[in-house]
Amino acid sequence: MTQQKRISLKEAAGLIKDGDAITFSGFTIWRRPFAMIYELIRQGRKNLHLMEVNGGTHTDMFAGAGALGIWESCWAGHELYGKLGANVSRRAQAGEMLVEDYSHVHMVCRFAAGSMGLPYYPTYASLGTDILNPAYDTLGNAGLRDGSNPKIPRHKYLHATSDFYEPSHLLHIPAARPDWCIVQAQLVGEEGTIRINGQKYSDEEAIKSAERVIVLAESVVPESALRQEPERNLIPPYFVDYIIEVPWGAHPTGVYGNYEVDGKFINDYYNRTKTQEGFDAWAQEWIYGVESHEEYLAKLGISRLESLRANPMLKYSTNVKRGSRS
Amino acid sequence: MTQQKRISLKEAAGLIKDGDAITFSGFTIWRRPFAMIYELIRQGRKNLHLMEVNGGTHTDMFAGAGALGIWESCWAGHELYGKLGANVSRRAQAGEMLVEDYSHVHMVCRFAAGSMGLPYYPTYASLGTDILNPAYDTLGNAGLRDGSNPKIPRHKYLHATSDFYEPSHLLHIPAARPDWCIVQAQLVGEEGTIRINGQKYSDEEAIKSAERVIVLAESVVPESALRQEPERNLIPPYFVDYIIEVPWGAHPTGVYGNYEVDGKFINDYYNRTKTQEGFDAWAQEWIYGVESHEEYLAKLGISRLESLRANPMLKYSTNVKRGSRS
Amino acid sequence: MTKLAPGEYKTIDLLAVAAAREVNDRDIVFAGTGLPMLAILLAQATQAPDAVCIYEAGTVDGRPVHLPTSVGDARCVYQSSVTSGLFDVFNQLQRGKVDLAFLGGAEIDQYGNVNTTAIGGYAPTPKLRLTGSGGNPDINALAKRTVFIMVQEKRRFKERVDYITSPGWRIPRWPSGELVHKREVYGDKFRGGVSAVITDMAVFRFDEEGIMYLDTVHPGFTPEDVLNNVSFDLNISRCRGVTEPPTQEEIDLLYHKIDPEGIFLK
Amino acid sequence: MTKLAPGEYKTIDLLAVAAAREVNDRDIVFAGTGLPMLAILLAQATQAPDAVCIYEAGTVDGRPVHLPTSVGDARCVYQSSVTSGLFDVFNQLQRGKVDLAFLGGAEIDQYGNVNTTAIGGYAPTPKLRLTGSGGNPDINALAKRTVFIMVQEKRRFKERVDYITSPGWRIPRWPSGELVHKREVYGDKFRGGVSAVITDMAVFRFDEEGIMYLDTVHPGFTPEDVLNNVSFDLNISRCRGVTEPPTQEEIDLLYHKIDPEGIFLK
Repeated sequence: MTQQKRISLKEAAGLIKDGDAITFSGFTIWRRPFAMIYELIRQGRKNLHLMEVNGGTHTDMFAGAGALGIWESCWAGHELYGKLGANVSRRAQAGEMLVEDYSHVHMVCRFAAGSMGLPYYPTYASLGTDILNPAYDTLGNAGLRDGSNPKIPRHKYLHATSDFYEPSHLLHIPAARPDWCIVQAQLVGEEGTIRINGQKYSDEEAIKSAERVIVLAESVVPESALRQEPERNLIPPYFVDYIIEVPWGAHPTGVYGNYEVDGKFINDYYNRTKTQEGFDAWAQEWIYGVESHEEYLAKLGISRLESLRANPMLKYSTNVKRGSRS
Repeated sequence: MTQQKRISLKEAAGLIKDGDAITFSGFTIWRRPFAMIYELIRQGRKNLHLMEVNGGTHTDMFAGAGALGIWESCWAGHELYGKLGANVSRRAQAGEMLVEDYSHVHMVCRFAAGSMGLPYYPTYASLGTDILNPAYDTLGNAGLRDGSNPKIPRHKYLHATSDFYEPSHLLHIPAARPDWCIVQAQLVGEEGTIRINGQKYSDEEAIKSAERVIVLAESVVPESALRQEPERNLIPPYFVDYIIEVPWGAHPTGVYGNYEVDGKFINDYYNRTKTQEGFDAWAQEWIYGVESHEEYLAKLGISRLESLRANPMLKYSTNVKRGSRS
Repeated sequence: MTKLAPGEYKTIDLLAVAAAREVNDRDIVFAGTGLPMLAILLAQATQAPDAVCIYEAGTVDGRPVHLPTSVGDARCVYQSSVTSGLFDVFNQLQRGKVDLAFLGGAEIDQYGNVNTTAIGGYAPTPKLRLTGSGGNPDINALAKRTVFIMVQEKRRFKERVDYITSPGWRIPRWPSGELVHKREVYGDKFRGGVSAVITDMAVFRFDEEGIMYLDTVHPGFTPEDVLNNVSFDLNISRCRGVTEPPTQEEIDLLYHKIDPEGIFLK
Repeated sequence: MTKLAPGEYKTIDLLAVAAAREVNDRDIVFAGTGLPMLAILLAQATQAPDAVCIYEAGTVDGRPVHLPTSVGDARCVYQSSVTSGLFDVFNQLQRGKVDLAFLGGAEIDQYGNVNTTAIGGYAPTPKLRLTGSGGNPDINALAKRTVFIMVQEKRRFKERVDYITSPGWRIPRWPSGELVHKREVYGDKFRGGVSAVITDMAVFRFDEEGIMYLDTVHPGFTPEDVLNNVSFDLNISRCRGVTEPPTQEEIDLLYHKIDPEGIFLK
């Protein structure tokens, strides 16, 4: 019945403040809300606390732009299109951002706990690794685990034991409770119901753990149409604060059923941004020098976008060149 | 590629032994695998350890038949069609079965933990109730929490605290790890993929927590057909040990999209089985005196079943009489 | 279809109407089988069009065209936003998303503690075994406000219930069992508690100490009638008068739109 | 399409084939991007038709008709049994459902500990920051067997890795950091561990003490070549000989059926 609040990309990005804790939909280089990521960088956001199940090209861009104060995750790279996040590495090596390492399961546990209103989540994953080395507690070493920041737990993790059944040793991993989750979704209803097609990655946990949620939709559709198959929907309207219709909003990452990862674009980014000077030049060309998402799409050009468009039955592009023989 | 093992109802019921820990698909009076439940009673199974998120008509029948040694759950009744499980109450009052009370969330936590390979699950639910009264630990009072039964945890629950964020007091609820989960599903693929339409209740947790799984399917369908929409499927084949095609296998409970709850049947059961003599007579008529599921359906008759059949678009029957004015 | 004359109503109608009025627009409401379903549907049809209903079997914001007879009913799914299962909706509850819930009980005490488990002792065996808790204590614990709908009988309104299935305002802190304010047990997860009890005779609320008092009596009853049907020292001094009776519009909605088949409204 | 003459193969082909041979029929296999995808698809096309592949982004038993380029790829979904997300598949892993996993790393030590996080210290800042763990340590911890596919270089095969991202056979027990057998750390959740390491030069396995030894050398290499490319005291006494080279059928499957586009097999 109620229409959800519609807003522009620029307005939405303006709601997110320096220092806020944020997370995103998607997985590595899939379904990341790039239109918003570009806009946050364009608006010069600083000192962001990025907590995410895994990173990707967007993480590296934030690092390149000097937008990150803290990054808590398990991985940053570009999959096939760049062997590591060179800007993340450069900033981390220089001590210009704090990196808190967890494992992939740990990060899922963090968002699962947040999404369920729990302070921690138990797991057996990654026992016996340096992720748990007490000397490698980055936020603790920086004096940030004193309880004064509501987004930073007092412990990186805690040991736990159980004797309910076999005597057992496990971990408690603290909840993630980001201020914002920014989502790129295929379909959002006018009232805010979110449908994600294909793999859900860790979107449900990311969205439900956040205090506020902004959704960039490939298409905003009639609510009643989504509700004809409610088993396919992921999130009800009351988790969603703002909706923006942004087709191609995840480019250069891919969206199941809509478009392919733009591997050439990401590989070009990777090759050109290994130095700070390289990053600055690339960002001038593709972020700071571009006024809006519409201008960005125009700059990419229709034939590039069309080559990425998914085959409607296969759900991925059959036109994009992927290998040496295709 | 592999076909899952097909088996008869009688063979499948024969695999379940006296004393085994079992659980079921469904919710109260919806999607319970009655064809198997009747067969287990018919075969005279005793001392079963029934652990379930909630009970229903089937729980009461097992109680009436004297098949339960231990029942761990939060509720037994017949929804609109009978105000309580009279056989459960009678047996519990007589001390003829052990009843361990948890709350609904606690029971979901138990199966969630079991399904995730965790020994316990944390929750805030139902603090400050007599469910947690140390004097009301039924299995503990019976001396069964000594670790000798692998299905009975050493504690009914444990208190826990957290200082990751706000100081916080919560509970650890032990995993459920049944020997068997018996499921009534709408659709199962030839290889064993399970699709549940409509509400999933706690089927995913029940199935994944069990050591072995038997699925009664309204229809066994081509695996590839289910795999055209893998987002709609709940369980992959390697969780499934046996498949039996049993249309109407949940009667008198309902199956979303297939058929309605047979409220008249359940209400008749409730009214006739408040005494043990009444139960015995009812069971002679509908369980012991019936040779097979086919004979049971014949006894119900085609017009009764047709009145229950779901409208294919609405997913429920529009022919069944439900109220005083319908 | 209804045989009621204009202005006439049955007790169950008044219960549904009184419960519906507890719903604020945009509330996220957990509702169980029966009267709670009538109440939330009536609220959505009147003052709270944007209230959202969650059924604990796993549907969120369904818009049924035929009244469900239980929360597991296929009818709950129709035009819902999300259809999932118990783990999802209970996690949302624990996450703090639920504003209001409608619940019931066999016994209640002056602190709002409710029993749906056993009468006459518990261990080793009860005198009378009831249905058990269901989600009652979970929802009551973690929703911001709850409303109980019950039958008014002396034996049901007790100084102390035989078994605390669902937590009121003063509840045991285990392992000692000492009765303390709910806030002390729930700590940072304390969000509120029992806000109203609606019976066939009256509406009750709870004071700052978490003690039940009489708020309004239904038309045709006096505070004394109520006093004769509770077995503890009920405060009637704050009684605001008579419960607002159903309007004709509400009755019409209940009998013609919400329960035309006569499932709960016979 | 392939420019290989009959009987000819590239190193990457041998790696894919050697990895594929580690798969038993009906194994449930976690596979990551790249060579692991070639290996599981080749295994399914040869000796393990009923092996099941799980991709950690959330697909179970997909039957892709076009090779995925990452585990998040839309191509993973095609004809999968279940498409869900990370929480589901990682919970299945912890539940004990995963028999085998293919993993990679930048550094490995004699105990099979692997580093994908940082070279040259860690705190306060590393000399070289790598990608980080991903699911490597989780999968390696909780699968029954794992196979690592790596590049053979002296600097990568170390006495002790700079940072233990992924747990081998002797790992730190925190908080002390004392190195103990994996069984002691995982207790009842101990299910096995690193079973093989496959490089461009050889296949390694682990003895009863959890120490790496040389199992086979690839055609064209000697145990001494391998010794020259590890920086610890490698046991070569158990070397069984030469790694079985790819068959023509395997090469044809790889180049014509599995990666006809030349994504990983350029």
